[in-house]
Amino acid sequence: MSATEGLSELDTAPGRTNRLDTVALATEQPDDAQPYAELGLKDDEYARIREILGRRPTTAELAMYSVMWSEHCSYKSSKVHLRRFGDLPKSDALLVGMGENAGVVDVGEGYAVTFKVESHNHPSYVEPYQGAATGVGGIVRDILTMGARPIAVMDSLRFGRADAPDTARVLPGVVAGVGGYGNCLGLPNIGGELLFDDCYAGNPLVNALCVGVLRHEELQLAKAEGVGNKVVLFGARTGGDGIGGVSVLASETFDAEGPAKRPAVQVGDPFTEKLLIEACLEIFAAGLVTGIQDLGGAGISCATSELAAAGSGGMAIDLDAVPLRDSTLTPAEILMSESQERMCAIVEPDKVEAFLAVCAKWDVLATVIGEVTDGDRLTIDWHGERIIDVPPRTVALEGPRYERPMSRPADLDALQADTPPSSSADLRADWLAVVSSPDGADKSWVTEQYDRYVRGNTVLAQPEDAGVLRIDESSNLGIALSLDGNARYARLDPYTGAQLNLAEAYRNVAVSGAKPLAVTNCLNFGSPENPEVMWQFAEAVRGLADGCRELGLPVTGGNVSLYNQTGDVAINPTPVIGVLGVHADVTRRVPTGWRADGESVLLLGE
Amino acid sequence: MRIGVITFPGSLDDVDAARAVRLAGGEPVALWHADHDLKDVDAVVLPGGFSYGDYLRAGAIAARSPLMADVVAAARGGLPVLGICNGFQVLCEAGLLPGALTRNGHLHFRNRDQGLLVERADTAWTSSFEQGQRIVVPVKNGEGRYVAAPAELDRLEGEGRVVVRYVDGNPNGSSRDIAGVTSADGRVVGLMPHPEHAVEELTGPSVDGLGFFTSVLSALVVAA
Amino acid sequence: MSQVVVDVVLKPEISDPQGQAVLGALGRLGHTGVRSVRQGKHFVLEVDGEPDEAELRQIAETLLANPVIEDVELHLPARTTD
Amino acid sequence: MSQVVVDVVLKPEISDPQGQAVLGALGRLGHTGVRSVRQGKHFVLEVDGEPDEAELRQIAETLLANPVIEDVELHLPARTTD
Ligand SMILES: Nc1ncnc2c1ncn2[C@@H]1O[C@H](COP(=O)(O)OP(=O)(O)O)[C@@H](O)[C@H]1O
Repeated sequence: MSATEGLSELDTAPGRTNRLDTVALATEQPDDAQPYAELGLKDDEYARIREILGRRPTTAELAMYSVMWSEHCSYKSSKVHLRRFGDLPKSDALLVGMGENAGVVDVGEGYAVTFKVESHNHPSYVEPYQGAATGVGGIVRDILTMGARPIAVMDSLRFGRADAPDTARVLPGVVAGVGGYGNCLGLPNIGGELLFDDCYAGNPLVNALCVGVLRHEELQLAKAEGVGNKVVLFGARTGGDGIGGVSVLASETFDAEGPAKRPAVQVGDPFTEKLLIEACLEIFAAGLVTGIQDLGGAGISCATSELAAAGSGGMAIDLDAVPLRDSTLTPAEILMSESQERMCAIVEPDKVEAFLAVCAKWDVLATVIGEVTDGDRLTIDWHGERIIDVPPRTVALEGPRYERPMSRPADLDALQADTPPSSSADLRADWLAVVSSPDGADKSWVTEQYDRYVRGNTVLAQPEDAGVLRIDESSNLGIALSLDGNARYARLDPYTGAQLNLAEAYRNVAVSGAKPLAVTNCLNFGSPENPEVMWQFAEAVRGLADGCRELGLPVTGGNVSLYNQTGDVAINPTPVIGVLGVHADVTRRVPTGWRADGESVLLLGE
Repeated sequence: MRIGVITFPGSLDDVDAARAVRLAGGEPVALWHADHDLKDVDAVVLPGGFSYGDYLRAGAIAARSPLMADVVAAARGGLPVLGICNGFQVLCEAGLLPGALTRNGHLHFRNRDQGLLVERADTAWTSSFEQGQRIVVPVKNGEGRYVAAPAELDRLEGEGRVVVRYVDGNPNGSSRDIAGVTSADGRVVGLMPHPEHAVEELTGPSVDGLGFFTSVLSALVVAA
Repeated sequence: MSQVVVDVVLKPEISDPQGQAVLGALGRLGHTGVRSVRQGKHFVLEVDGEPDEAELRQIAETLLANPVIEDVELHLPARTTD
Repeated sequence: MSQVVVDVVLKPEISDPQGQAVLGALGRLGHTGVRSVRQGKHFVLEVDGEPDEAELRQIAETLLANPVIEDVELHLPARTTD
């Protein structure tokens, strides 16, 4: 049984048909068998849920815990390692650090910048265009949620060999999807990567970065505070797309045939997202919200439990109020749907009318679905019956945590053994292989599909090493960004490899003339259940953290993508590192390349 | 001089168009698609973007918005109107300009710095140029291939209605390399390239685009 | 409630790069018996009650299609006779 | 030579922003009797001789449609009887 099939049977009480499973029923019938294993929960995880609730979960609660405790949402394998980033020395520039939707950095003159990179690897393999498009859509909403206007995107892409047949299926769709969504949002694409390696043939990597700008006082947080405040769901209607996509797709290994489970694909609607952006910015400017969260993986389950967990009270939701695209959806499906282009806001009762008016102006559907309560429970009702009654922190913050076994890959010594070319013929062959690699080829076929000009503030973009944007037209304050990864180094030595990646992104930002300020990262690895992969992951995190300490940079956030492998074979460990820098005056940026005859050439460094 | 810039849902280059108006010395005035209010502007710019997501056909839904009825009426009375990219698509869909813009021949969105030949330097929007001048302005579109029936194209050529033509390569397969056309009276101009992205050394490939905005300001001064 | 289908096709004199691309792909895949491909749009509308042909034709011809480059075919449901 | 029509429609559970946008426009233009609009693709193929249904179905399902999100409807010509 696939997870999606398992879900459509949810909502009816176990062992019975057609009777909604409610909290009352779960209390009455505590011992009914439940399909937790099909939903990806381990025996001990299920036992913990029962312990937390003091009874069996309802089927809707089971659905909610299973997505929220999935690898993708809970970071259960990576959290113990990511703590290293939190231990870095405090940076004065850091206004909001890890733990929020995206980190926020002070860039001076009262401006702050927020940026983050996120993966959409598995969805892009299943449906390249929509997978990549919705990847851009998701990261843009993360940035918007911080109160910022999104101002640019970047994309880091990896595929199988350039001449492999499946690359011809995946690559054009991914590029068109990144472009289609970003262009339609009016966000310039200011850089990225495109690399090829056999290890990505069955598991391409699509990492998207978004950067946004705000005034310090405009910062928004994902928090439900204030008893009686309303919970407003706004944006697209909820449909049956991507149900369980997060737990199913991102926390599962593909075999040679691709994913065994195919949740319905999410289709992006960039036009609706553009309207959401404009509506949100107008709502922020008018001071109409006290907290806001985007809906991404795990949909309403995630947004409500995270908002409530971050606040001091509880929350009561009436699920019947959620506007649906498909009236046959069951409550668990509504809770887990990953329909795109939705947001959830906490609004004081006397501001609801003004909030709805802004949404109406932008043709954005908005609905009050509940309110903040005193007490400490998240409750959700359906057709007048209680189907969820949980402590929200146990869903959103207190998921499982694993110290997975680790071991240094057995083949590493052999890989590291130095075998320089022994003859000039070998050297020639190696040199030809390097210069003829598609990795080094002109990327304009890709970058011409991206709008680099929109918003009129793009100072440098492709083919420059760093993208540079003007932030303020009068002072010429600006920022630089670079996104880099080198998985071959990381495969040879994940600790040093991560540092080399960091150094590359750092240099790219520095040579544009900017002062590097902060780091984001997307860590793409194989299955955490493989001790060798877990070792690579831990080493890469340790390397990156040590590198950041050396350079005096904070890690402001990022994303972990695990289970990137085909069958038993993991991708090369692929940390993708983004560095943000600030330009006091963008007119003094330094482009790449020789500019004029007669200039001197200097080599810096060792 | 007050130059209106219309924002439709999904307009993207409205901020850029307003900046270009300002840099040219005009006063940009924000206009909203749903209002029946042209706010007494002296000219109107329809900016680039993806109005209504370009779903259905590029520009089709925006062309039927309330404000467009006012724009069509005012344009028939001589109000200068410039449609850039999506704005050009809207003007064709609204019947103010002939022809239609369709999916690029190579089926990709394309963004590049594009050479253009100015063929008409006597419209409300091109008087700052010399006839025959070559300029460089970015193009960026997925549905920029200008088409019309062959007889219609012959008629337009005969009447000198082609304002700018692509040179050094046709980015989208447009018929006869047409990049922009004008109404019979030279007051309404539509083009696929983006002059508003070529107004500052810092951010554009040239400052050639400024000429479109200075043209209308001087046309208005002459008229006043 | 009845269902109305509107097909929008490019006029014959307007070139169709999408159809051309499909034709090229078919040739490369060995489907040489296909001589030409034209790509258009297909709309399925659900309307209240009996469809009003005049109104639907107007919708099809003025909104769903651009008469400068496209033709429409309107398919109304066979009238129910009960 | 015969003509084969293939309509490609989004699977019912897949959202259709294009159809939604058309529906919104119809409402604003006063055509309130239209309840829903779904937009798909319409292909007209000319094939040599009698169409081979199995081959055309394969073409429709693998090349013209994206089976992850779309369904196809194949319309073969009524067989000529002469
Ligand atoms: N590789 C990483 N480095 C630093 N922080 C990370 C990393 N991966 C995830 N995080 C942080 O963990 C938190 C949860 O991440 P994520 O689930 O991606 O956020 P969201 O809830 O917006 O989807 C975020 O604050 C994110 O910045």
